[in-house]
Amino acid sequence: MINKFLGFEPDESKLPSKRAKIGAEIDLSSQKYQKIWLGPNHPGVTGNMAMELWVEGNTVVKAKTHVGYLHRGFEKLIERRLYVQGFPTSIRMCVAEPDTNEYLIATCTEQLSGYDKEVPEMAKWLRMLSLEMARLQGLLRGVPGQGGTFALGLGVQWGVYLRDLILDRFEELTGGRVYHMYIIPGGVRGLLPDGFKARLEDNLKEIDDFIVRIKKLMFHNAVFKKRAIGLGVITPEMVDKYGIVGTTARASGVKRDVRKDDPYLYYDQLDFDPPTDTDGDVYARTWVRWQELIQTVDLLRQIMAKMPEKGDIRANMPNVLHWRIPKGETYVRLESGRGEYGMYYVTDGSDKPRRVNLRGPSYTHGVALLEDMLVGADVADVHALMVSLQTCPPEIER
Amino acid sequence: MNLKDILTPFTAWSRVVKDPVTIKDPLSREGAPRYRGFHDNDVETCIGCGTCEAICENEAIDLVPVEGIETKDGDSGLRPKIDYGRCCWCALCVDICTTNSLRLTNEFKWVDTDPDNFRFIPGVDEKDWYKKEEGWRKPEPNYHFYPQERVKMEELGPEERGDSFIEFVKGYSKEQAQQEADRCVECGICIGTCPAHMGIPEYIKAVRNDDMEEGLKILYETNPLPEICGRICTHKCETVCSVGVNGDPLSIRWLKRYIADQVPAEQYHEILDTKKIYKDDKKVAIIGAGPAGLSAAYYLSLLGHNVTIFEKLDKPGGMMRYGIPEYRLPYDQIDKDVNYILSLGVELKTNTTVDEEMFKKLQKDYDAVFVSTGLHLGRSTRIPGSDHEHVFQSIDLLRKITAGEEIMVPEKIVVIGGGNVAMDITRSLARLQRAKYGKVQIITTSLESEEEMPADREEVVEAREEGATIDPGWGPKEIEIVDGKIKGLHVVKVLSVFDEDHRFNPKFDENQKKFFEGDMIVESIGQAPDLSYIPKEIDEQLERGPRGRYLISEYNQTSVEWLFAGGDIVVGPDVIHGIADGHKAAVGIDNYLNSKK
Amino acid sequence: MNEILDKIKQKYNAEDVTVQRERLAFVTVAKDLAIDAVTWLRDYEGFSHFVMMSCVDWMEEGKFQLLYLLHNPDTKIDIGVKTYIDRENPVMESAHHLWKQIWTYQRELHEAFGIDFPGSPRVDENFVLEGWDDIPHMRREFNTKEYSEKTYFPRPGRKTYDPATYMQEKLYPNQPVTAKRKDNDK
Amino acid sequence: MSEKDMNSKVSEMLARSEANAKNSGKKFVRPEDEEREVVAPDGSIIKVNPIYDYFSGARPEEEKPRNGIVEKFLNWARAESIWVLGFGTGCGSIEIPPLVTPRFDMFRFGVQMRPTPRQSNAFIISGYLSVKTLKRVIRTYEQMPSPKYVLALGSCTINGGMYYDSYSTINRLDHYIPVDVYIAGCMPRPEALLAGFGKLKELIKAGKAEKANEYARNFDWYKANQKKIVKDWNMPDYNW
Repeated sequence: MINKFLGFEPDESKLPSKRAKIGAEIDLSSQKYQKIWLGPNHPGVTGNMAMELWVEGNTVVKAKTHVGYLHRGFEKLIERRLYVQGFPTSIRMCVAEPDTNEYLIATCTEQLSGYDKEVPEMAKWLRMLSLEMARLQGLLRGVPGQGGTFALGLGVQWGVYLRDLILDRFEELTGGRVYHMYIIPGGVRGLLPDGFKARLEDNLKEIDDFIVRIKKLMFHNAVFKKRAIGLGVITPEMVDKYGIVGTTARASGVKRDVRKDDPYLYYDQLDFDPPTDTDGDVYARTWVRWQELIQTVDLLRQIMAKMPEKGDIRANMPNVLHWRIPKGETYVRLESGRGEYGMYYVTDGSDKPRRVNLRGPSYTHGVALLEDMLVGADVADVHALMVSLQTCPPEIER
Repeated sequence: MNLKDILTPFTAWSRVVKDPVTIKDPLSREGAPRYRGFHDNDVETCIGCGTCEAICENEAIDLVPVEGIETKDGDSGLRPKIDYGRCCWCALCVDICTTNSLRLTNEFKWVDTDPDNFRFIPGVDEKDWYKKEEGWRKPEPNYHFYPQERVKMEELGPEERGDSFIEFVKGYSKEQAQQEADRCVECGICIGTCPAHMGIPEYIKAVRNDDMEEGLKILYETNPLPEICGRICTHKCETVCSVGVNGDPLSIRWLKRYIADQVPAEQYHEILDTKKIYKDDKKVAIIGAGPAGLSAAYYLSLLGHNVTIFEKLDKPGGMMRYGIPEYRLPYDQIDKDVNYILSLGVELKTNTTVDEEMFKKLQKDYDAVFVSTGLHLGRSTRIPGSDHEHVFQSIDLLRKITAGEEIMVPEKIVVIGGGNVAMDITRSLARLQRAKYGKVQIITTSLESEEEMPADREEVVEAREEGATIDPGWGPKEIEIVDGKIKGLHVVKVLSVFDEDHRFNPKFDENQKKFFEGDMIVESIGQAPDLSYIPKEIDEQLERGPRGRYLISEYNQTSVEWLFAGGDIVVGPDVIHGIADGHKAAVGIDNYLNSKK
Repeated sequence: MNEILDKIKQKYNAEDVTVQRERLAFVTVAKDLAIDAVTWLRDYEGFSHFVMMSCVDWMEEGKFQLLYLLHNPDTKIDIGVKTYIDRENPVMESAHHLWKQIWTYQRELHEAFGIDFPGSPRVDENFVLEGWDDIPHMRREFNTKEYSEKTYFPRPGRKTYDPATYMQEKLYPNQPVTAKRKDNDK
Repeated sequence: MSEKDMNSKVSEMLARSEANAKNSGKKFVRPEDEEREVVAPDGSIIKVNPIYDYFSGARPEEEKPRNGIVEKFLNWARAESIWVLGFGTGCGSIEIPPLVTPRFDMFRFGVQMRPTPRQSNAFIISGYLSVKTLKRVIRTYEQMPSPKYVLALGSCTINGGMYYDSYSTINRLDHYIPVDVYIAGCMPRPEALLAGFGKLKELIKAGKAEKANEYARNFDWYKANQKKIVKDWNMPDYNW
């Protein structure tokens, strides 16, 4: 076939192979296999994505991830927005933990324009606070959500309620419930309201209680154990091969945490140790996330104790309407609840970015890894595997 | 797997006795005090600058006219209209709002069946959430989307500048100019207020982009005297600047000067593309080489007409040269602008006084005549003693200082007047006093109080820095003369200068008196035109408006069709008005000449 | 950091070495050496974590810039290996054999920029779009706003006025408007 | 812009996009999905049009209201049991979990989620729709039994929202499927959603939630709009 955009047919004979195939060749006409689609209209999938599954009986023999249902073309849209305008747009790239996007786009622009040194101390602490709160609300959905995939709905009921309390705190701090739009290039958009710390502490106490309850409910649950242990094992060798990051990698015994490896903000001033496990199965991943839940609560307490009371919230920056950033490129990463979350940012000296490219953990987890991992799995476990990899489709297609 | 794993999950039943967490009435739940809900706008404070529209990444905001809100200087009369089919409630519009009039309330419920309803003008269209006090406002502290403070202009200190006539405002460096230009929000409110309607946001943009050629082109589109205007313009634009509503206004004048200063005079022809100008056979006479005359000459010669300027004094520039002291406007800068205009083929006849006879000759020899002779007669206070020989008119003194003539500089001087001219003469005399006696003893008094004084604020401050005493709010009563020598000025307290109708009608408190000692009194309370050169028969044909000024069309045509008038004699003393008049008159003359064919 | 950069410079004749941060650097290598360099970094220098692959469209120069961003988990160093390919003839050697996730990136870049990676699995399949018949959507010359207005047309009935021109028209109705007009129907 | 101008603009755009599609020469219909004639086992020749069959093969029919009190009773019943399809089409779906959990608890208002369109009568379009999703939304909507209602969340459904300039998302939902209730916000909070359900209930009780009938009446117009932007009508092999 002549490529429309190349205008010629590439000479494939000079290449080592014809187009390599991924996955098994399945002959559906043999009547031995059946093809089923999971999603996009399916309550169990994580977000609006689809899995195309070839099954033999109950066993998946081949899987394909289909994304694009949530594609909005952020990277294109941000290319035609001013630097400050890009930040409300970028937030929508991941609804589960939007603050991470805010932080990335703010930090990229600050680094390239040389204002990263001028971000006030108070603003950095507030950024940390909002990032950890975002992680907490993500985990409050994610940890019981894993139980939800095995039809354990009670934990979800608890978790979503507690997440809502954190969203209430977010609302007080940032003015937004889900999309906070709080971390702006140069700083943040507000100090802590009066009495915020006390109210957050109250919520954290409730979450402490929840952590114990969910442990009894899920991790000491015969059904959960039976189904999750040994399911979807990721070996340490697979981690680099597939680009696995975050809690998923840590559950396989590979200790990767951007907060420790490449400390940003004031994470080097906090006392914490990323939890790990060695089994690498769904149970281990959930267990690591549960431990991380404890750790996040602890981190929030540490941040509240260490942060100053008052201070400037934004650096003195040029007029946002004409803000130009000299030509340059950078990659900024942070540790989101799902793992390494990064942004490649290229500027060309104009008032708009040349290219913004997001690297979400789901990009590798949700396509290459998930497709390989589903082979041999039971159809009933597909959701559990998807949730355990924390796939978030908007991160893949953006 | 053991029995424990089967039993432990049942501990969740303990929750059965807990209170439910359900919100009883979710519909009446309020948003947080900082919640970004629906918009509200204080239409009274809003000036319709459109910065909210500029920053909106979703193109959700339109600026639309609103009934009952008049367009006036500093208020476009437009108000933002928001499309909730676009808004993402990021509140960038609130954060950048130059007047802090826009805010978001914490209301968030709006359900409708018609998608076309989701557009409204906050603060104008009736919505029930305006009464909510809580909601998102611009964050505190030190949170600004554009720098609030003006880049400081380097000036000579009062000590250095006080005894010389060299220019004391140094002008911006490139970094400073770009930094200052960066503060502009490009709203364009200033354009309507500037009498010449200069493309202010555009030339500021040129400064930002460091494109001086483009900047100069934009300047010359509406103003052929940028060096002069960049120094002494009354900058009405800065008084309406939207950035100045909360913060310092943009220093538009200094940025204009920056552009003109950057381009050497030799490059003007090339940049402005005026190396070759086509000339037709039409001839226009201009009387008076002041700002209006020069401006008219520039645009007329660009339009291809032959222009001759008649000037009474020996150098062109009019009041700009003879009225404004050199420390504010150096003569070489006047020459730079004027020489460029003259180089376009404009003929200048200096030392040529136009009288009645000459005027009639001009009428015969030229196709059109533009009079812009300015206000060169000083007004007198006419108080007892004001006819003494040591009572001077500031205009006369300034002219003499420029011409280098010797003038009387006694040890103690009293100046009457609160305008810029009063400040000019005060500061000029202060310099001369310092040079002569090493100290300054000059008192300037005016009818208007400190706040009402028409002089620019910085002029007053600088005059004080240079040692002059400014004591406003006093009405001159009598000049005390003993043995034929002036001893000083008796004044009484002024209660108010203007009545309720804003008419000049001063009221005095005769009980509060003061005496200003001085050997010489300078009157600087206004100027009047000298139009004696216009022949009687023509003068009779000319219609006059209020205050005896000639009535002119929008293109400065008088009721005598070949006669155009402009500048101070028509609009009152102001350089930029004069320039604007010259431009308009040029267009008018061109139209007139073309219609005559 | 400098050590590894020196090595790349020597071995692959890398140009345009920029150290963006303490532990992040970008190097440019020739197109036919890029995959070799990436393989070498992976196998000999411990850059085992493939962070991302990206493409930047330098339309004005007629080039696509490909980026392979690698991370060394031991030294915590990131190196972005950049290479430029011709925009008219965008073909790049496939690297799908190096890491398992790379074919996804190549499939996305094929759709978004029209870059071909011969040999890469499923590179021709749709990734995020379905029934796309315009030029690849991430190319600079593709005007998304124009496309959106043409295809999905916004709700009509909006008009905005430019304060500068509106004021001139209102305050000086008989004079020509000198301000540059910004009003438009939306 | 008046309605008439709008219509002429629409038809102009329609003509342009049709011309474009012709000129581009790109065909999105797979050979097996093309309209063709097949021989049935009994020898008769039947016409098949697979794509036509995937999407609303038969024209949807208008539901005529029953007489008086019966319709009133039915409307009351419909209003008190709004069954929402669990299809999270956009970011607004993140606010659904709080609604189905105890804090906001929409069950007490008679609203609950259903996993399949055949059991649902309300469809929440939770924000922007990419063309790819729109195709699934249309198919899903057409599978829902009448009477059915559509709630549209957020700016994106009204006029494109923050994706107004995106090549991938539609701007005006009411051009492609009829919408009963719009809820402003980006995105609307759970409380606003509950207010939206309240409004929908009012409408149903008043017999004014008749948008499904509007879809049936203006089926051709909606189809024409849909066809303009959905170029690839092939459904993947799921054919439920």
